[in-house]
Amino acid sequence: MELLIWLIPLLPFIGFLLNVFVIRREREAGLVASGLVAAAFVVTLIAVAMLAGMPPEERRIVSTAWEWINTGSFRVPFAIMFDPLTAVMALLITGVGALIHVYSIGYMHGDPRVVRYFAYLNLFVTMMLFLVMANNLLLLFLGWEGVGLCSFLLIGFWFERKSASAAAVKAFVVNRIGDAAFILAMLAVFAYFGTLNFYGDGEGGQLGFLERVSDIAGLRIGPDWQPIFVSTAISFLLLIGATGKSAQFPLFVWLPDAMAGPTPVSALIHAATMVTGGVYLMARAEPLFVASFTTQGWVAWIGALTALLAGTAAMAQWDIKRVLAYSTVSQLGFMVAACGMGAYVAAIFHLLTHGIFKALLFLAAGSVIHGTHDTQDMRRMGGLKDAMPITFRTYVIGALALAGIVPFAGFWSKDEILAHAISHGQTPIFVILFLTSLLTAFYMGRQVALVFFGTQRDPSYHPHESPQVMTVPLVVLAVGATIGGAINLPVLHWLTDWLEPVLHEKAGEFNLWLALIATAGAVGMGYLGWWVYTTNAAKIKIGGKDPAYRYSGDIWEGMEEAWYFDRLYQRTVVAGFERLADFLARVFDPQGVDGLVMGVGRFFGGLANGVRALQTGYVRTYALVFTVGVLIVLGVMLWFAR
Amino acid sequence: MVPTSYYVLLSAILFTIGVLGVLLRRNAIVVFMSVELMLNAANLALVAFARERLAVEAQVLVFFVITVAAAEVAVGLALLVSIFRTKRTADVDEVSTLKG
Amino acid sequence: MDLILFLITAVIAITGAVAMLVSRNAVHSALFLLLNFAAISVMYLLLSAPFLFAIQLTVYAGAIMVLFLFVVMLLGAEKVEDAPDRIAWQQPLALLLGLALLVVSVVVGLGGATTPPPAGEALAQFSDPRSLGALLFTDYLLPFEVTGFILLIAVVGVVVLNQRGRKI
Amino acid sequence: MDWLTILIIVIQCFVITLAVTTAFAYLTLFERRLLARLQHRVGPNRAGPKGFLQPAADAVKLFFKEDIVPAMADKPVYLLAPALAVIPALIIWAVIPFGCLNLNWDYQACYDPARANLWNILQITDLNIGVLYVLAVTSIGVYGITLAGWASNNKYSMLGGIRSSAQLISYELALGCAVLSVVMTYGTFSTHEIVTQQQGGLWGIIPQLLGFVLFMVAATAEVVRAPFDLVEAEQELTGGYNTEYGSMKFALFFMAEYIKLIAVSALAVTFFFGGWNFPGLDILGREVTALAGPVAGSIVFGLVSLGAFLLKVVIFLFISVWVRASWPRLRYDRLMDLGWKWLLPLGLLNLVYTAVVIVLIPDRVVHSWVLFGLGALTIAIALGFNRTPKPVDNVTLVNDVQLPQS
Repeated sequence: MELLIWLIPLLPFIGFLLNVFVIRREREAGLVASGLVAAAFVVTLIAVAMLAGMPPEERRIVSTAWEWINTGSFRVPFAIMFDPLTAVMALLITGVGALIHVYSIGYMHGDPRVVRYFAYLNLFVTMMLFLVMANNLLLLFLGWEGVGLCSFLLIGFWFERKSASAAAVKAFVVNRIGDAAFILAMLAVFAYFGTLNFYGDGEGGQLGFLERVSDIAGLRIGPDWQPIFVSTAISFLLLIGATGKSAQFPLFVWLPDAMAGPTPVSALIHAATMVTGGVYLMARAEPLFVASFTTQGWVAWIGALTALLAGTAAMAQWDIKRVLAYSTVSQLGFMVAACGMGAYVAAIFHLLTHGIFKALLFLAAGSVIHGTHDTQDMRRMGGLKDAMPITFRTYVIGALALAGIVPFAGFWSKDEILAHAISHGQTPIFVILFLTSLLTAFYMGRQVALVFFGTQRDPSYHPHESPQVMTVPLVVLAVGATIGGAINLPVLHWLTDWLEPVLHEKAGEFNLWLALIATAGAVGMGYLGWWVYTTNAAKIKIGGKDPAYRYSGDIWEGMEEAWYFDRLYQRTVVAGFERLADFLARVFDPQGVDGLVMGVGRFFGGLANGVRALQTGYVRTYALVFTVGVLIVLGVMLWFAR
Repeated sequence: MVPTSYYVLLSAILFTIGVLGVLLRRNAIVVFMSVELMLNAANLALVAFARERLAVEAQVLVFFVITVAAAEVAVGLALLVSIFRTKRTADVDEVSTLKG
Repeated sequence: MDLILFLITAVIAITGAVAMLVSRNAVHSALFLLLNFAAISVMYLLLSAPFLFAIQLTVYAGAIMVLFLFVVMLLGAEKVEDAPDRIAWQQPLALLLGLALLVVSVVVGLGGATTPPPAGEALAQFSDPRSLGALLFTDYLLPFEVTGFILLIAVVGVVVLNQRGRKI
Repeated sequence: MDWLTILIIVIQCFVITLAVTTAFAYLTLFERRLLARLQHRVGPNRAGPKGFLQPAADAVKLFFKEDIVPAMADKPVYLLAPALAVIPALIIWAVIPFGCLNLNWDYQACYDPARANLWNILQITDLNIGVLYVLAVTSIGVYGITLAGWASNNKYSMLGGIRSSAQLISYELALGCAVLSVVMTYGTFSTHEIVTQQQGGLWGIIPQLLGFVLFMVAATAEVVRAPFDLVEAEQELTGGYNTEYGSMKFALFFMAEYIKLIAVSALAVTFFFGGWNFPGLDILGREVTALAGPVAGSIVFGLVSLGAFLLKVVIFLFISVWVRASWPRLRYDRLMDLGWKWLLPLGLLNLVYTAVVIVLIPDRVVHSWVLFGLGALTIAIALGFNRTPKPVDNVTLVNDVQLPQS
């Protein structure tokens, strides 16, 4: 069993090594990469089956490969673990990952750097698996940074494009802010628990810190008049880390730009898996978050605010992928808000369903882009439903799932979050989230209408359906998006039971009225969106304004610009840094640093000039001085030897 | 028996003469000889103390000193010959270009 | 008896050293130093270290001083001090320092010295070259081999230094 | 040390000095007569019967010649040099055992190294570093020649002196290697013990055949005898280091050379030919003791051993003269070549395999013969190397001269 769970991350890693060092041809690269990830999926399935065969309270396997760091009291084992939460994450990563690998074979066909692409992709899967399987914060951080690196490499995969490399750098830099907080959180955890392990190894060794949260209960730091609970400090730092990785307010700005990467990358990394790392972290560190009432409030509000902000922004986008990107941010906001309200199972549930249907939507969008010869602007599309029937149908299924229409997967998970909010009296959060879900339905209706209905507004290309290697994953994912909600149906609540050993949560009540109202609202808003943009299709011009712009004016422009956050950061933080760098380069470096260095040089130069006179070159004089020294030493020794 | 201190006294005198040779003489070869004299003076003191304690190890040490001194003389004289070839003199004061 | 021998030898040794210091001719210096070395080798005999006596004669008198003489003769560097001393001020200072050094080293050297033990089994052991050899090839084997290596390097170094027709 | 001991030592020194000086005088006659015979001529035969008074005549002539000191010579060193040449040649005799005459009238003590008070008046002293003493004294033998060459202020002398220091230092190493092999074979520095261990016919030449060859070559070079007498090569250096010396001072150099020759022969006998041993010596001692008592036994033993020793030395001297009469002088670079590239490596090789064989085979007889075989093999291989002299740039062989085509 331990060997089996080591196989899960190692199989993609082998693929990475093969792609880096051995494989030179495109075809082999795709096959090896997809094959090994698929194999990892199979291994994960077997592992899950074996895990299910154990008694619920024993469902955690910890395996230590070697002592990674051992410096005195700071010891970190290279240990991974496998428990129900990890299991579902690993299933999502390897399953969706395998499909996206297969899809990539078709999508990336003909690109000159395909081998490198698959190497990155395999490395990403490895790192993501380490992230979810790590048994300590440091190994998790390794995965965390590893996926960040892969994200950077893949966003900037077409680095010839200025925008792509700029977006890559932006993603990397914004994530650093969160990572800094993560490191601080690690230091705090080590300071207060003396270990970075989540759980003990089950063999009588030291317990992990998640099992010892009670150690810091009531422990306060800070000045007497304004103390902070240690749990609040740690969990808040982790929250900041999560906002970076999961693109939450205020650090969400990098995700829409990240769409500059290849579309399968957007599907895998920036929708299904990596960006959910923050949510996973919160679920994993649930005991810490639950211990802090303050942080929980912040989490809920940040999630809700992000959901609303991104939802509105998604409404006004023209780029087919940016719509989905803002939608992703919005849905991540849902999950985070769920975490903040204590509905961790719902958050994970939504994470899983979202992972499936958002991957489906991205892949379908990729198929559209592929079929329209790299067109991304929806104003140049329209009427594609006849040219790309499979893409159209799967896209609609994805849209229905995202909009939360019965019986598609998205409905069940979103409904669970809303129900939890209302049943726990989180009314303001509920209102925001409900509003956002309505907006979601609206912009998905808009998008479907813009892309597939009406007539083709740009006649410069001939749309065609994508090859089978791309459509088959779409169909598989569409099936998942349709029936995926079954894993946690209100009556059966399999997922809740499965995660019970980790998250200790009971299934919530199913709120029939809420479900009815939400469905009705979603259907209505979805139809409204579709109707507005099909009837006004004629008014949409390439490069023109949105029909809704007439009614809302500046607000619409604000939504289009995602409420000017980019511009804000550009004018404050970035401008400030630029000015600082300018100061350092033009003033401080030549005058301060160079002055210091040259000053030291000049000082010693002067000193040397003075001392030079002593160096006569006469060996005999040196010997004389030497003798004086010997005499002094001997004299001192004599004096003290008395 | 002759007291050890007599030998030590002799050794001290010889050592001082060696030092004076280094400080006063300008002929590089004589300077070198003075260094050898100092080595010998040290050896003498060493053997005298060894005799007092009957320590054979000190004889071993003197043996090493003598051997290494032989190597040192060989290299040193080779250097002197090299210097003489370029400078045409064995005056140590002439070899003073390395100065501030 | 021993004391008389010691005094005679000591006078010879000091005479040789002083004469080495004051002779203007380098060959004479070398010969006086040879006298001094011979006296020191006799001292080793008096100190019951006959092996060192033989080594002193062979290495210092037989090899090192020959080498000195050889170099002096080869270079014709018997008299290099005919030119005026450029740092003559150093001479009185050097004498003064020498005196101080003598005083200090005498005081230091006489600190722990006493009369050595009389003859006996231990002394026979001390003067037997066998015990020295045994020590040399057991406890001091590594230093011994290192010394051999140093000699080898010295040989190579001398050959390299005195190659003709090549700039070093 | 009581006065008797000192008296005996003084007498010993006196006798040996006289004996050696006389031996030198008659060695010259021996050599001249022998050379004459070897070269088919008569040799000195006028002074006394068969020229026996010739050495005395020479001595008288040298004593009464005018004593000249060159004007530009470095006078003290010039005068010191002959003395420095003679002294080592004389003091080396201190450790050579001529025989064994035990004054405790117990000839058996000669064979017993454990007996501390060995009253042997035929050896001045038996040092526990005897062999090292020999090496030390030979190593300072170079001063006389070198200083004579330098002090004469004569370029031929100078060249001779420089040549001598280089030659002597070079061959000293090979000599040391050969002697140390002997020391290793017998496990002692004491010359007397080396001799007693060769009792019974198993002489040093058997384990140390190669050592003997090396010793002879190196020793001949050490005493600058032909064919290694480049220091005084008359044809090139007009006499070499002693060009400027005359009368008694020249006689001293001459004397030193011949005494050293005798000493080297004596050492060769001591190291390789059993010293004063000869087969049946102990039987003789036992029989005479049984016949006429221990005093007579001891005296007869001593005298016979002395005779045996002298006989062996004379054989060596004969060989030396023979070599001088037969072989031409080496060229200087070939001399250095021989010393550094043949004798020294062979000496080291000998040292190494002697050590290995002695450690591996504890039995004295067996390892002696094994070493003999190894020595013979090494000599054969060394001689088997093609010793054709490599062409030197300034020499043109007759065969290489291109004759103009007619």
